[in-house]
Amino acid sequence: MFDVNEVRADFPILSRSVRGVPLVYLDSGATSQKPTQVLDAERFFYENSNAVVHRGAHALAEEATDAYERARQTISSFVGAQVDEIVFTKNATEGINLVAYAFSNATDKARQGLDVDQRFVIGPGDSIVVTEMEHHANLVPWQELCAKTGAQLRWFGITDEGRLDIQPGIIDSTTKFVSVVHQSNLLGTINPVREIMDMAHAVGALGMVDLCQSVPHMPVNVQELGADFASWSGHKMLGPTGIGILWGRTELLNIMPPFLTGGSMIEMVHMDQSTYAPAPQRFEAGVPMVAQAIGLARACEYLSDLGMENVFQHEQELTAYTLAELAKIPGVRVIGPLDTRDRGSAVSFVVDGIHPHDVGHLMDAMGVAVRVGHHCCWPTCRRFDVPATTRITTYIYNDKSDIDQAIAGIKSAQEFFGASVAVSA
Amino acid sequence: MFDVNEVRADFPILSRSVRGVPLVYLDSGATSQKPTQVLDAERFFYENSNAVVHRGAHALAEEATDAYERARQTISSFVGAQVDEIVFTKNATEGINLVAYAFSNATDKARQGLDVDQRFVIGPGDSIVVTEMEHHANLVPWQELCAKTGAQLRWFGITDEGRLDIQPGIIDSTTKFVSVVHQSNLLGTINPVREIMDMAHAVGALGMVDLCQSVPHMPVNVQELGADFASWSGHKMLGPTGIGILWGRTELLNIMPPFLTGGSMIEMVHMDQSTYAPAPQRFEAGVPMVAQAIGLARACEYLSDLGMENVFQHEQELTAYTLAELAKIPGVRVIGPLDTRDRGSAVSFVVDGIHPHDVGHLMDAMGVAVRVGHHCCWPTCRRFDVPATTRITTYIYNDKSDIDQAIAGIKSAQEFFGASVAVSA
Amino acid sequence: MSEDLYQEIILDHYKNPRGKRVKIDSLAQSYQVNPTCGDEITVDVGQNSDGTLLVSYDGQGCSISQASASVMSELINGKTPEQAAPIQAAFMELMKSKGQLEPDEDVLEDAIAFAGVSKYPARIKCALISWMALSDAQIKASLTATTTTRDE
Amino acid sequence: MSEDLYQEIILDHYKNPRGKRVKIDSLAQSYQVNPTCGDEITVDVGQNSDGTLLVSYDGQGCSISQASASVMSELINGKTPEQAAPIQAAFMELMKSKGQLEPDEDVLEDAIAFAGVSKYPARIKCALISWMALSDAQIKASLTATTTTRDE
Ligand SMILES: Cc1ncc(COP(=O)(O)O)c(C=O)c1O
Ligand SMILES: Cc1ncc(COP(=O)(O)O)c(C=O)c1O
Repeated sequence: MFDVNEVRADFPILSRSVRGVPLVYLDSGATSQKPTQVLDAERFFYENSNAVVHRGAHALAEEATDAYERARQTISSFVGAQVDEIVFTKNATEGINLVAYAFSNATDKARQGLDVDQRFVIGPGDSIVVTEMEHHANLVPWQELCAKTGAQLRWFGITDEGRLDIQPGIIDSTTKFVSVVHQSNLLGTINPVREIMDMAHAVGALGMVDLCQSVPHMPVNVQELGADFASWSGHKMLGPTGIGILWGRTELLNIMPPFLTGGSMIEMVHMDQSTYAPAPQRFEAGVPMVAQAIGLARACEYLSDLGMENVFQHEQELTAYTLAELAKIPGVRVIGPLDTRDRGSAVSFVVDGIHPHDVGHLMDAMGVAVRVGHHCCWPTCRRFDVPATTRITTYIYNDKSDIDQAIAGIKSAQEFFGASVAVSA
Repeated sequence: MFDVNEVRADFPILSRSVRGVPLVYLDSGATSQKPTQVLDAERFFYENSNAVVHRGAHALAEEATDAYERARQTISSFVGAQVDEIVFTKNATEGINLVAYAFSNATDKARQGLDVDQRFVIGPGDSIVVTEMEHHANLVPWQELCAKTGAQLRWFGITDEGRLDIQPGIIDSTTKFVSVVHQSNLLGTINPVREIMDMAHAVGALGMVDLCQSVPHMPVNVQELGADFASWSGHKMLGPTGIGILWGRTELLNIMPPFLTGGSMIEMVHMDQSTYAPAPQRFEAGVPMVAQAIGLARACEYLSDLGMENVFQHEQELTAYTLAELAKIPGVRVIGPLDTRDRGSAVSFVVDGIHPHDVGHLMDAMGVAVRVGHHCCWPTCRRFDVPATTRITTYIYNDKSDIDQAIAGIKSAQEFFGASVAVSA
Repeated sequence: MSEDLYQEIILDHYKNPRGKRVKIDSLAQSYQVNPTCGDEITVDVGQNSDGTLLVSYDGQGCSISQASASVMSELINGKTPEQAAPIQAAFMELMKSKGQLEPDEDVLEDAIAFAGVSKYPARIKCALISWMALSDAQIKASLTATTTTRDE
Repeated sequence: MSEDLYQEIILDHYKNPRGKRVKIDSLAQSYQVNPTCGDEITVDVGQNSDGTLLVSYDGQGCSISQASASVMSELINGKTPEQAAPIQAAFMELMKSKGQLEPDEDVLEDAIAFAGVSKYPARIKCALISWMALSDAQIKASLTATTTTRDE
């Protein structure tokens, strides 16, 4: 197991103070902090090899292209993928939208009589299946696709315990696509994605998983998930902002219509029509986020050095501790599974009589950075009949003392507002 | 006027060697180098205020949001825009695609009976107008839009001198959209965009300009161009990779259907439908490129400190010198305007009997980084009946000695291949 | 620290909201939501026979948003649109001030307690949401002091 | 420096291309393009009565791509598919070697001159493009030594 103090030394920001007290950062589920190694890798690239990739023939351009493609290699190994299956996007949201647009573009082209793969053509009578615990990023694109094509959106609900309620009949012969989150960013629940992907494939539908909260926190092998596509962000796994990954099966990527079009994704361009390069170039139009890809590859190396099994183990311990400590405070209710079985380190809770915004504010006054709000899972909040939650998320640089400070913050909020404040409703 | 040597001191990469000789970087039209100030600004953000923007309430999140929105303010002032008119994208290519997708999405929604603005609904009988000198980024998205909707793509040709051939009747009552490049990245030609935008508006069409090669090199005020939309990249103007700008008139941005959907761009989300935030948030789905926005704002400040008039003046002088020196070499032909009137600093040329790839290679052997190929303007190459060109592009850190070295490189290529090499065709 | 934000006045209005869910003859209604946290508010405006304003609200949210709605209803109820306008403007101004403005107690009364909120960018929207709903409802009902004209 | 790349053999084949635009009875054709620079090549394959290969090409591009096509046609013309296969494989191998491989002159003959190209990533495609067109045309005409089977 790694030493948290050694890890912390790589993150200068963790030594700063906020509001006059030392920072306790418990918002890595929103975005992680970045180690010096990642920042150095980006900077080294800019100061030594910066040039345009895949378009130049001079020495710098060769170095830049090489660094960029080595980054793709490193990232693909990190998740057990083939290198050509890795498409660089700006964030996870873009990756999910890219797949949604494959459907609307194929559908538009089919209508114009162009030759497209029928698996991506969708319309009235077809359905798309998601869950009630999706992040808006894996919900709204499918709503939009349905609005544009006349397809129907369906979803699996959530049990009171915070587990997916996998009812039969939701995925059926009308289903063309299924997309589910691997680990909920609000509930912490880890879903049986393999089972759901198998259900999708059994009816001939394609399937996608949202890996935003799993790839940073546990060993993930994309081949084993049984999905056709996956998307996640770099900024939640020690990487820079502005980069995400779409993973897709090569056979599918190469028959999907392109998404963003322009330079570097073409094969041949005439004024009236063009042909396109195979994946991954096909989906990387324009000058890409080169420095960010290199930074993200360095982040993967950093995590591999710690060992993803260790990262998961470390967070499991912290999560167990967090759940236990929260259980001791009267008036605090956890939204999501109450033990660490099939659950990750995102722990959401509500405090009786105190709005999450106020809880968060009083924790912040003690230096504790947590997220309050609907966490881009508004429907999940409605399911549990709460306007919002306060959420603790941990990472490799957190230890039990951070949780202790968070607990102290919650207690101070209760004291401030009067443990059982009587707000006239 | 600024001192080029002082400027060069801010760019560590310019002191390195390639192939055993000092680097002469003449490929800024592809991507610019980055000054220490920009790299420091990004790093300062990561090491001090890194957090998720617009979603958090804790101290770091407030600082990050503030830094991100101040960056938007700085960038908007740099081009004379209102702050809400500035949308962050990953590159110029995304910005152009965003507008193209406004059309296809509005058209799809209209077909489903949803209420959309008619200016964005397009189909058979409608036309879109571009030019023969567009970068693929401002050509292929419109080809795709036409393929999906049945609209027709038309274009202005190019004169032998490399000027736009603005024939009447190309823009007519069928025209719904016109998009043109401000400065050609291959020819260097600066186009009369105001005139063309006025022609578009006269027939009720909307208009866009591609500012990739103008914003980095000359004073640009987006209000004065008379366009409705504009797009450009950060990496060509001293900024980081992975960031671009879409500028749009607020009235239009707010009635366009969204493009990428997900977190941070919503107003209200239910399982079955959502409503969206006003621009610019409406078009910034997911965690954005925060550090890159901050880096780009610092780049704008750096350029403002030099003065964009000075930058333009400096490059005009270098361009005049480049054109004069090239004119002295027998067998070298410039593709594009031969004087500095309405022309920027991208200078393309071909050398009789030597393929551009070979010219570029021998220049590279002398440390000179230039770009060879079709420069993502394949149709422009065809127009001039050349397979490719060699292109010199300059920036604030170049001086005449760089051009001298480039000229020496061209001559060495001629010597190597024999000044009038007789290749049997 | 927290004392900046949670003035006694605010806590009092939070615990004992005034004007919430009062039945009025509504001329117009505005529903506003804070998309970052899900806070919701509905404001109704009506008019007394003497032309003064009637305000009612309902909603859920944090102490700041609830207290602000309560203070707003207390301040605006019974004022003419002309009397209300400077109060509304002063409150908007205060919220933009980043803690740099000394609020005028004669105009803002209890609402001066929100001066500290303006130092916390993420909470400003909480304080403003009810006031924005009010303005929106007033425009819908045309009960604003100044008529808005549109350039075409 | 440039000597790495531009071996005498390459310059000679560039200036005096062999087998270019030779008229043959074509069984299959492949057109390839290098999207980064616009180089184009068309390769035709046919068969002599004794089963040996006939190769012709046409196109335009840099010295490396033109010389490579010329060397290829010289090496492959008149070989049986079985004889050609190891040469083709060795050339592909050489191009992937990043300058680390000592090419086998017995197999590659003039093509060993391209060893230096493998040090310049941006030029590898130039050297490979005609060979890729050849393989593609062979597959179309089924004139490859090994039959390609597909796993389903
Ligand atoms: C004129 C022009 N338009 C568009 C682009 C595309 O920019 P990017 O690749 O950064 O999206 C470029 C640069 O490559 C350009 O020079
Ligand atoms: C589960 C989940 N999905 C999707 C996203 C969206 O990621 P991004 O905003 O980086 O695109 C997030 C994070 O915000 C997330 O936690």
